Amino acid sequence: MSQGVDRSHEWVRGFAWLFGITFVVWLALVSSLAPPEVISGCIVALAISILGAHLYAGLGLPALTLKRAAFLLAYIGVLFWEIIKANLDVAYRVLHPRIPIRPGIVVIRTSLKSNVAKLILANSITLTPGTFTLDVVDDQLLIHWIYVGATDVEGATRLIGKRFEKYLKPIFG
Amino acid sequence: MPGQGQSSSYSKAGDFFLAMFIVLSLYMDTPIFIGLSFSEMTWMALAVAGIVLCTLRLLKGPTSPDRAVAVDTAATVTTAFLVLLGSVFGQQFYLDVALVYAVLTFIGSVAIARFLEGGF
Amino acid sequence: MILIVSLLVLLMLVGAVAACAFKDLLSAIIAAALVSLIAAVLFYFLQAPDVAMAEAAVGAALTTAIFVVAIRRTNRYEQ
Amino acid sequence: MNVAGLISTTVGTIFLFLGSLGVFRMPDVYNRLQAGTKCTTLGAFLTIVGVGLMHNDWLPKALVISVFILITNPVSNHALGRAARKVGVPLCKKSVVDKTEEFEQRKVRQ
Repeated sequence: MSQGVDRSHEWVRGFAWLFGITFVVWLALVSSLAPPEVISGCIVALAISILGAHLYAGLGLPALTLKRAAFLLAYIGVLFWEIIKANLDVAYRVLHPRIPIRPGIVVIRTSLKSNVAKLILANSITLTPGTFTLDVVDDQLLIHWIYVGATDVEGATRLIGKRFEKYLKPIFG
Repeated sequence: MPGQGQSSSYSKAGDFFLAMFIVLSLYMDTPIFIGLSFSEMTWMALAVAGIVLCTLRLLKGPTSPDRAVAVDTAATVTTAFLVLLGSVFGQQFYLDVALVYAVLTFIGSVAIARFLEGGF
Repeated sequence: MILIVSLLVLLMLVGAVAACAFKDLLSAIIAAALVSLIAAVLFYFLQAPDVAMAEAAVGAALTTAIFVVAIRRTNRYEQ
Repeated sequence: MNVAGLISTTVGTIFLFLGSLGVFRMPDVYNRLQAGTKCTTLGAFLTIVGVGLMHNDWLPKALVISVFILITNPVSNHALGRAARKVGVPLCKKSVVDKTEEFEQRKVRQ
């Protein structure tokens, strides 16, 4: 019985996320708030989310609370700042005549559990200074680093993964 | 006459530059060129230079992953270039092509990557 | 503008010749993807965005995937 | 608003060019992926948002396009890097550390 209740909770959560995202994308694509557009978009988004919500049920999507929304906004800000730093860094390395790189492949460890959180962490690492994710298995990430700062697992984890896990943990915790 | 050879060679170079100038000004006189400002020309030149560099890497790359990386980068640059062209032509419908590109181009890269891994 | 168009046509020719010349068929597929990429931009220049959209959908995703499945079933290298 | 769009688009196209230059100059596949991912992602983002700022009606659609690029670009680059590692493309000569074998052994042991 509790299993069934749990599954239906998951279904409702996946339905809510899917409906919200498809509806917002529709509104941005038509870029108007006229009633016919909004109503037809509502109907189409309802149909899509009823048909596809079971695909999103097992992913462990969290319920959206105020605290999580605040952490999400802070996370997006941090991500943008890191992306800009990453670009200036790579631009410097590309434009330098001797290409000052010291590349290598290191392993880091993460403490995140859910699959979506690991996906977001891997994509964020790909977008930030000098690092990009090659492979993910269980709690370990294989990372190519353009200017290696630490070769052991703990040091690399502290340098690469910590600044995002700080924000991702309250969101998906 | 002294200096005749020099003057003739000078006139040859001058003729060449004059011809280049006439050709360039003919290009500039075509009606599609009139609405372009300097900044738009610079943006388009930078984007096309990016596509040229990616093509060179495609020709040169030693292994097939190199070539796949080159075409993937060229696809992203092309998406941005299409949006720039839509801004130059000034019609909102042109953005839909860039939308299709942004959604679909990564499928080709993922297919090639799956093949290289031995998947499918 | 016409300089950019002629440069793009040149690049498309280079890609097509490379697609014919590569012995590795996977590289040939990648070069063909570049050709269809630039073809979409040229349709765009000719004020035909609907054709460009079809070319983008077919050339970027479908042809590459179908060719990759085809060489999965047969040989990767040309004899 | 117009000036912000102009600046954003200019910086974006410069980053697009730098990303392609990095793809051309870097010594091996992984470093090329580094340049090709980061510079072209931010470059395309800034360019498209800049065009959206220049024509105010286009802004929602431009934001949708740029968010799609921001999502799909790391995915395809991650897939290509993983494929290059599976094929066995070697690292370049400047490399200092390679933990791949250790990672593979741990994967087998678990």
